[in-house]
Amino acid sequence: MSDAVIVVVLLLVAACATAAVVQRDPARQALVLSVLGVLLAALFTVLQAPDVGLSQLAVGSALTPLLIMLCVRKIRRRGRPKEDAR
Amino acid sequence: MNRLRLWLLAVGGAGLAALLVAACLDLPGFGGRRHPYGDRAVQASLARHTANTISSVNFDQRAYDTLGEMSILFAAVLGCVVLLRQARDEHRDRPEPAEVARPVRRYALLVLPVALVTGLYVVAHGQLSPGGGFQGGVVAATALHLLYLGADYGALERVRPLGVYETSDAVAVCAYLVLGLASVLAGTAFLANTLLPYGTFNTLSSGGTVPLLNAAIGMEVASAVVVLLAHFLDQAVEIEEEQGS
Amino acid sequence: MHILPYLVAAYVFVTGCYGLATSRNLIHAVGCLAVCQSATYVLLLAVGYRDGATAPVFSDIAPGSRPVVDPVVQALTLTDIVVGATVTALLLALVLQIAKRHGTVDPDELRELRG
Amino acid sequence: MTRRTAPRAVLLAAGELLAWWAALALLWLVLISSVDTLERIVGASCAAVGAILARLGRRAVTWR
Amino acid sequence: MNGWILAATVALGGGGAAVLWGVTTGPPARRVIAQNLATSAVCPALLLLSQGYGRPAYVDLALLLALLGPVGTLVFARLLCDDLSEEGASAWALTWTAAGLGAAAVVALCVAVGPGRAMVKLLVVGALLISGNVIASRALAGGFRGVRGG
Repeated sequence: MSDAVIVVVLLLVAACATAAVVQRDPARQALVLSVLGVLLAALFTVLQAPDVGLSQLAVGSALTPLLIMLCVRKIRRRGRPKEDAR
Repeated sequence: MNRLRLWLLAVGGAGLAALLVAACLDLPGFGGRRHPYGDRAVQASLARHTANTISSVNFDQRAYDTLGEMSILFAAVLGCVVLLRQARDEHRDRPEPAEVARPVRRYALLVLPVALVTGLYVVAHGQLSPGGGFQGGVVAATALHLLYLGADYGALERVRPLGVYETSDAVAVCAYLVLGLASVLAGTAFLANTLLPYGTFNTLSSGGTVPLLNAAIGMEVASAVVVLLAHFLDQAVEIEEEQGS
Repeated sequence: MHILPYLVAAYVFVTGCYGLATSRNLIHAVGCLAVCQSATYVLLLAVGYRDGATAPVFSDIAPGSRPVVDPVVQALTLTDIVVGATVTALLLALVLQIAKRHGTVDPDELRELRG
Repeated sequence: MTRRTAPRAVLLAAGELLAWWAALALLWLVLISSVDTLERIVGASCAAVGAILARLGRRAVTWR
Repeated sequence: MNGWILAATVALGGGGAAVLWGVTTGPPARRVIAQNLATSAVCPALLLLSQGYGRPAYVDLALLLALLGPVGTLVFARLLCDDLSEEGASAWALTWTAAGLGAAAVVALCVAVGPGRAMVKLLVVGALLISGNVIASRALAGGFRGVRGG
């Protein structure tokens, strides 16, 4: 019975990982990845690993999305020429 | 061609999945009682007065392993700096100042110091409560970038002299190595935790060299993340390619 | 419940590999690699878990008062998460270089360019 | 940079730094679980770093 | 299994499923709102878990999430502002509901903990969580209208 919370979070992580893979657009994938980071932190907490959860929170909630979104922005800016950058 | 590739992938994936499931069936059951390494690590950590066993494993029992992790981190940041440097056919555009809604700007300005102090707290208490240099460093570095999110890139550049962070990254790596060598000079092994007294259990000064190595890692991670994000931000915001290239 | 966490880890890994192999965008592929990485974290922590135990952090409980989980796997995972993020950044920097040199981030188009 | 700064501006800057330092030191005391001398020293210095950065950030952005 | 862990399970299961559904379907505006709600669903759950396991040290996790979750949302609000500007992403009813739930969890925990340092810490986390969520919602509803290129 006390494992219910572990099962719930495990299933959520599995579903979120699937969603992160099927989203083909990198910007939308970054959104799902940041949710995956938060869910993984919750999973690590219920697996009694608060240190790892902190690590995942620090990296997954802000750093990785920022890196991916900056990359997306750079490539989008390359894609459209200067004139419509206004 | 594409269809063939998909079939190949399906066959390979099914094989991999079957092997993984077979391996899972043979693993010791989830939540089992037998953790010989874990029990010994906890004993060793308590013997050295380190309240957070995970920090003790990272910075004392397996400090040499952390040195390896740290050099991977250093090399990865170095690689990013080399890859994202300004090429000859690129020039810098001054980013335009951005008009951000007032509550968002104020939130960023107020939360920046709070997040920074929280990050430093996580680093400083790495050997006591959950946390440590790796986590706290990332938090402190992220806090700085609230200035970009809440205002514009120019504001961030004004409080972020990049050379200082590059230097402190290198200094932190050297500090870790020097702490390791200090124990060699004291007559024991490289990175052995015998240099300092172990202190009172569950206080800030407990754990011998663990807090110092922890702080070195915190400094290294924080400056590494700042340098990394600086180059990505330069690419995304400032650097433009020459027209007609 | 006996092997469910291991199966979830295996599933996440295989899903990430599928995304990696069928990706049409290198940034998306890097994201899928991050998913694969998280599978290893789940597996390691599941191996170290012990029923009814708590974290081996003795700042707020007395040592020996409660059973604790395995700290060794947690230490492995913890460093790998931060180092993994910087490696992800290195890969993204490579993707940016590819986009600059070849003007595309689609692996199939890249292969056609190479001939 | 030998421009003379008005005493009023200096006072305002010192007041801002001091207010931030006090607030952040208080935050540190809330976060920790047991207080001793070393803890106070580390907390005070971390709060000082935070206060300086808060002022630098505020000046870079200009509060509007 | 005690009441706190049960409440956390409900918050994680219900909130997590709703967030997952919101973040994978619909226009970009809705996805970003769902991403913002992930913070406000998981952070109270982490607080409840810390109480349920009897480990005050776990509160640090909720503190970090309350600080960094809104930062993550601001990243998307800033770098996706071109996609968001067409239909302003405002969901104030949802935001205030989530804030109310967070406040309820914090108040319940404060009553259980009793006065002291731990209670002040909980209140700090609660204040950061609620203000962060409200500001992130404000940013999504056109907080970066004036941002061009940078």
